[in-house]
Amino acid sequence: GSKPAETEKKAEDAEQKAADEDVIRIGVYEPMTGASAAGGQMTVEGIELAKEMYPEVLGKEIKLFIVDNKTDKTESANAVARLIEKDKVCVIIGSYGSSNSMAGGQVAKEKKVPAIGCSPTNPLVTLDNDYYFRVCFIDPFQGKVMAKYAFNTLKAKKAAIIMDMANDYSVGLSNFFREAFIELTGDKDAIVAETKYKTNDQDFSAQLTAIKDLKPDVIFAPGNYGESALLIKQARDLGITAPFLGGDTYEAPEFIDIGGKEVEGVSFSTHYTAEAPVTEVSKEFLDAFEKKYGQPPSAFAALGFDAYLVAREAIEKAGSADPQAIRDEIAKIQNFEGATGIISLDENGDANKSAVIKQVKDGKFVYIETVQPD
Amino acid sequence: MGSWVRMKYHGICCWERRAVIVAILEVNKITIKFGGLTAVSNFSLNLKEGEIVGLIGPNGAGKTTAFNAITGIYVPTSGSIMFQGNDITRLLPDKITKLGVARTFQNIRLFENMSVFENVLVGHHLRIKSSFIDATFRTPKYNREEKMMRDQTLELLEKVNLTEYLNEKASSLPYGQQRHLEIARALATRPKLLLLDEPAAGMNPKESEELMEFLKQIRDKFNLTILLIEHHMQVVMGICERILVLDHGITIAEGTPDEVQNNQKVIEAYLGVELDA
Amino acid sequence: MLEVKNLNVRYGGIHAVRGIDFNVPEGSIVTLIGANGAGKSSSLRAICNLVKKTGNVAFMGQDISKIPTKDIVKMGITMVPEGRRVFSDLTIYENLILGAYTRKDKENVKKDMEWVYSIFPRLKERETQMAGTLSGGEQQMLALGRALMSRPKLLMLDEPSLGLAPILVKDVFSVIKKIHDDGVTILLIEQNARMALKIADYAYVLETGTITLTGTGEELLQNDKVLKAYLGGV
Amino acid sequence: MKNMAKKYRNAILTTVLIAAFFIFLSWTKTHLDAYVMRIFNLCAINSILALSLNLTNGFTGLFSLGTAGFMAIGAYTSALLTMPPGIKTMNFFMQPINPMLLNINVHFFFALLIAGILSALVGFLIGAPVLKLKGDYLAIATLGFGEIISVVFTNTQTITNGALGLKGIPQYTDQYWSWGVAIVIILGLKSLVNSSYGRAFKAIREDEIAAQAMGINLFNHKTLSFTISAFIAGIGGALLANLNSTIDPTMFRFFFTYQILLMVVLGGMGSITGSVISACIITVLMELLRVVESPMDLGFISLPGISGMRMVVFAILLILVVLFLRHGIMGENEISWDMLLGKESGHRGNFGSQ
Amino acid sequence: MTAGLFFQHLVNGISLGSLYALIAIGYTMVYGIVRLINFAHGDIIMLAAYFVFFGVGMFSLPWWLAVIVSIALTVLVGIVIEKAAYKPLREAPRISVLISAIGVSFFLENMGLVVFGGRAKAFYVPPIFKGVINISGVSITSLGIIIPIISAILLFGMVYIVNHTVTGMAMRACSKDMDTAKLMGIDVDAIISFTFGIGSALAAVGGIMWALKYPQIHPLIGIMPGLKCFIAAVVGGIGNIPGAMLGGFLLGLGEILLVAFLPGLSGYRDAFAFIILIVILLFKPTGILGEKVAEKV
Ligand SMILES: Nc1ncnc2c1ncn2[C@@H]1O[C@H](COP(=O)(O)OP(=O)(O)OP(=O)(O)O)[C@@H](O)[C@H]1O
Ligand SMILES: Nc1ncnc2c1ncn2[C@@H]1O[C@H](COP(=O)(O)OP(=O)(O)OP(=O)(O)O)[C@@H](O)[C@H]1O
Ligand SMILES: [Mg+2]
Ligand SMILES: [Mg+2]
Repeated sequence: GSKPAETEKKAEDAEQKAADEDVIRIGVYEPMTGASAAGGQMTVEGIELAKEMYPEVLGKEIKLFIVDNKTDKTESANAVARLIEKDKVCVIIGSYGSSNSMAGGQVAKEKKVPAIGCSPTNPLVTLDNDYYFRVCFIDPFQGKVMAKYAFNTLKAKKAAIIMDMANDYSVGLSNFFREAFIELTGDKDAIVAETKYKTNDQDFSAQLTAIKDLKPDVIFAPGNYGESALLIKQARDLGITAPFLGGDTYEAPEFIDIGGKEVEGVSFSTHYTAEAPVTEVSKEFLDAFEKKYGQPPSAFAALGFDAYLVAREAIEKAGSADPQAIRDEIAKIQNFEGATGIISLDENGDANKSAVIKQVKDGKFVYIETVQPD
Repeated sequence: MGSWVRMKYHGICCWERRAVIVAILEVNKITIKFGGLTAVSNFSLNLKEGEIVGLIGPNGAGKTTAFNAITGIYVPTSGSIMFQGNDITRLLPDKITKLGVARTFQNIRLFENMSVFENVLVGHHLRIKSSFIDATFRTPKYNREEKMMRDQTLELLEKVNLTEYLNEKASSLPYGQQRHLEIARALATRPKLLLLDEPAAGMNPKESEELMEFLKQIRDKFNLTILLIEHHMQVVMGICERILVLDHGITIAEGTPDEVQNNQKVIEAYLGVELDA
Repeated sequence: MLEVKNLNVRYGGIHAVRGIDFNVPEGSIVTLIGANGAGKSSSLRAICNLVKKTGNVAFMGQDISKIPTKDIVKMGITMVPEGRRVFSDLTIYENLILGAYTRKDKENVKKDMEWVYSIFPRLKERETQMAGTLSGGEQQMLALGRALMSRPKLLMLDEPSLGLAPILVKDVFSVIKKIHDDGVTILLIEQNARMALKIADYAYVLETGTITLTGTGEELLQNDKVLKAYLGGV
Repeated sequence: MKNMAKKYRNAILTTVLIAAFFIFLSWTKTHLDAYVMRIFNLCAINSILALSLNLTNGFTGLFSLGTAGFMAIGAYTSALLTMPPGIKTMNFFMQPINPMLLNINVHFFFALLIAGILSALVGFLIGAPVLKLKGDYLAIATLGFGEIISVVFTNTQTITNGALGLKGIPQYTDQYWSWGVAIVIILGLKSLVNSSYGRAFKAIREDEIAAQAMGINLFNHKTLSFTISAFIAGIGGALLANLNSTIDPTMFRFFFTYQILLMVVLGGMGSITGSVISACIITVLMELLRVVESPMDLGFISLPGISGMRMVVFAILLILVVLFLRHGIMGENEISWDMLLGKESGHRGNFGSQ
Repeated sequence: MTAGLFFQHLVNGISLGSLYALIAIGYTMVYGIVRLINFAHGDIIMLAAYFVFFGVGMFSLPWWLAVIVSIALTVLVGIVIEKAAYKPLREAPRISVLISAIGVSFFLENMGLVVFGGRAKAFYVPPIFKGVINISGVSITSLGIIIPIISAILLFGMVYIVNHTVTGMAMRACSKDMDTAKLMGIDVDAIISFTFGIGSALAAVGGIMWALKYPQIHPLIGIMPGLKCFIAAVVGGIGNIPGAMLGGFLLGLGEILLVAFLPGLSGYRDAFAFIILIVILLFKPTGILGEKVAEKV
């Protein structure tokens, strides 16, 4: 064209109009760069798959607006503001990392646009925020599940905790595990050691050597899968034989790649399993994911997938793209069949779900048991 | 011309002091070592008010090092330095400057990216009484001081013929003017004793002569005592009333220009057989 | 040997050298004198391509105006920069070795080093001292010695007597003469105009970037204007 | 006399401009959406932070990289001073908050002020020992202090809530606060750097030894500059905390300082207006660059959005700007009335009556 | 604390310290000559690890060949970075170069995220690097022996090059005064490229060793080693090669022993590196072995 700028502008306007008519806008804010890039990228894989499989709602096409929050709180808030104001989305999905969710959540709350977290398990995310929901269980439950497993199944009396003190997830989960474990054993000194490292640390030998000497029955070490795999590897190199326990972040194929035979026998809680598919959707998701990405999905992909489905379901029920109506519908979600299980949201907006425990066996994640919420 | 009165006033104080006749600077047997190297050994020096004294000696004799000790940049390994009855041996350079000792450097050290005007203004900073809060909020007290500094700076620059360069970056000045500026900047601190490290270096004989005139002038105007390191014999012999000769950190001769010039040791170590310039 | 035509140097707004021409015939000592800031150093730096310039410089018939500094040095031009510029973190010995950086004849390098030490015994005494801690004069000796180590065809000296004791100034000039007698062509910048003119075959007077006077050393020594402006009018 | 008149003219022009700007601010309230508003506020906060860093790095020549740490102090201080007790208890669900902190609650203005003062105090305590270091050594030591602060904040669970951070900080920061504070700081800093103290700072930057020989007490002046800078950074951090409403220790790490350093260098070391301009440019640019991450439909070809591209493009732009604009946008110059009205440039024209 | 436990900590510390030392040497080389805190050094470490990762994983090279190819590629990258981002800034204020270095670092990290993805990947560890020896309860991994040996060899190599070869002298000359170096006939650009090449090769060796010891790689993996090893270099006296070695060991041992003796402070481990740094700088402002460059006035 002779006047490219103008043409472009016109095209934009036209697009805008079209958008109002036959597109439903869903926003996604995830860390695509920065420290949690991995988690964000895994989650987005699931969301994109879901969008491919269920591209429409109310007879309109769904358009995803994916923005990066750089694993940064200020950016998270910016991202959500942008999704709402500029991209005019009616519902938001995200974000990996509870602290990013909280930063974004504040904006969503103010602007009265509902947001669905995929994997932020910290209780604070939905607390005091009527517009934030999540499709995952929360840390108090997860911590309890692992404490029970350690006490009942592994017959552990003494546990050590190694936490990533810069990671709110790890700190929170460790705390809930500690409380539950002490309660179960009735022993105030049941936690023999509690040591710390920091995200992106790679050498844990000092912490582990100290723990080795205390001879705990189990070691609870929730954290990012990469660091955790390294940590367990180093523990085995140092001759520590106690079983390791962790949380849902362990469930990534790379955890086994990195840990190799050293992570054999590690158990952790997670959201769903392919071996005992809870729902029809689980199977469907698994197959589609394998087909699209050529590898088994991570828990985060599954949660991203579910968050999208929940959002779509709520829009469907609301019958319009009105954020308030959608919010109200999300709040009512009960017994929704997702890839990760049956999702029912409680009055806080948290998913009341069962957890499964898996273990690494022969280089695979193997299903051990399902734990129902109380 | 207004503020020269003020300067003179400042001068009068000194004249009154002169009546008491104390040595303005007393260096008592200072020794300065760098590792195994003794740069200055047992160096003593007495300066009386108003004198121009030369410090000469072969390269590496320890002249600059002695300056550095007097101005607080190095602390002597032993010995003491008194300035107007105060022990300044261990004082920091800025304290010494505040007491009234100013200097120039062998390798010119101007504030290169600041204007000529600002360079000299900085020299006044040590005398201001306003705090940074006064300065930020421009209290009348500060404004008064600022105006005074500016006026004095302009007058000083006029005196050293740098007015035409007022707003030039210091580094863009010709070399000779940079030396003048460095002296002007030192004068702005209102010193009683001025130490000059090779002020005529890089000047041709003509410029050196002008410099000598200039030094005599400022000595009288500001009632200074001047200690001077120089290799240009023309300058040293021309304006110094007394000369000390250092070699290997040891004072090998002391006396009037004539005495020194004819001292055999000095000729051997420093001057060479026949004077040329 | 060196022909400079229409040399111009500009620093931003300052036009430091304004289209000067001069020649340095093989085997001669040529001196540039002039007041501070006349553009003497700038001219030398321009010849070595250390500053941006316009104009033509030819060395032994070859145009060197576009050749990088390091290759100019290889061709046989060495410059002793103004203000010594010794490598302060290196020892005296190492400075001298770097002076011979472009040379391949390692045998002779050793000999030349002895030669330099014999001219400046002080350097020998301090062989392993860091150059940065030397006094001004000692550094000047080192800078000269370092330049000699490259066995230049043309040696350009920028105020070699700056900051030197009189006794050393004489030494420096006799070294210059000696080097010259060994067949090195010399381009000398000096403030000490009298001594420079005495040993120079030919001299140029530079004023604010232009050449205002030329002549043999003898001639200029007699010249009234020079006498007044640069020799202190005694 | 001419100078006096000019001074008055400039003062009047400045007042008018500021008044006009405040009218503009009240206009933004109703006319800009929340997203643009956030960015607009961030521009002010980043300007403040850039000015803080510019005072030490640009004007005083102290290569300091501790800004993020001082921001953290300011941010936490203000957060704890403005959060209602209820929200605090909710936040500290793992370990209860230190009871002394539970019930304090002050007006935002005092929170900002205390944030600045506390940060300045720490700056003073840190500055006293480390400012004897020079150049890169100072840089790495101050960077270290920033990191130490972040580590300490991660560990002091009962005060900062550790890695969990604080949530639900009242969002007091609006365009009046952010830009109001920014303007006060701009004017104050301008006045300071053009004063005798400012000249002393610059002298230290140019040549410490010569400055000391001019009777300038290096220790006092460096500490002064460092402390004021910490004060400003603390206020900046406080504004950010009350804008974001949630903070945690990982926010305030060296990356943040780098980003601010970029603003300072791009704006021009030693230029106040430069810092403000480049802080705004970079803040806005980071948002504009989101375009490269969203799918593009160019008519004939449609490109998928590549997440992460924004930072790549940003990095490239950054290098290009440094390569081709090495003294930054403004160099060491300022935009001033004299300059805009075609008289002598700002920083040169500051000699007395003539 | 039992003797066995103490020795275990000591072994851990030496093993970590030697790795820090190895990387710190590269930092110090570049800094010593170019006076540039090469913020991209950590990211070059990351690249080297990825090159091996792809060499083994995608091109099925034998691991030793992948290592050689990776070192070569890393050297090339280092030189290209220097030419593109640092060389044009030779005459610019130092802070500009620093910003450029930060830019390069951002670029490599984010390009890494886009191209390699953000997920941590497993790094292939050849069996010979996997062994664990157990001496009366103290386990020593084979890498715990190999890395100190490699570090020591490289240390001596670098000291020799810098202090005893003419190229080394030329490097030091360039570090102080490029114009005058040119007047000596030194090809300054070549010397600087050479320096960056060596620095990058050291980074590559360090990066590969790092990845072997901690076989998890992602695009941000270089940041922490980069920062820690820079600290190590500064603690030892930046620009001083044996100093880098010393600093590395000090930091590695210190970190480990802090956690060992004061387990309650394990959360402060990262702060510890900086505290050592600051304490040492306060007593020796140019680092432990850094020469005091008394500025001569
Ligand atoms: N910081 C230092 N470290 C080591 N040695 C030093 C230091 N400063 C000076 N020296 C040595 O002390 C001696 C005296 O040096 P100084 O600079 O005082 O000489 P000078 O008399 O000023 O000579 P010149 O006239 O050449 O300037 C020299 O041999 C020099 O090498
Ligand atoms: N790097 C530079 N940037 C700006 N101006 C410069 C630079 N170098 C020199 N000049 C200016 O160029 C002019 C000529 O300088 P040059 O150094 O060539 O003089 P000179 O004749 O060698 O004087 P001197 O006797 O002082 O050494 C002077 O006005 C000087 O201020
Ligand atoms: Mg001297
Ligand atoms: Mg010159």
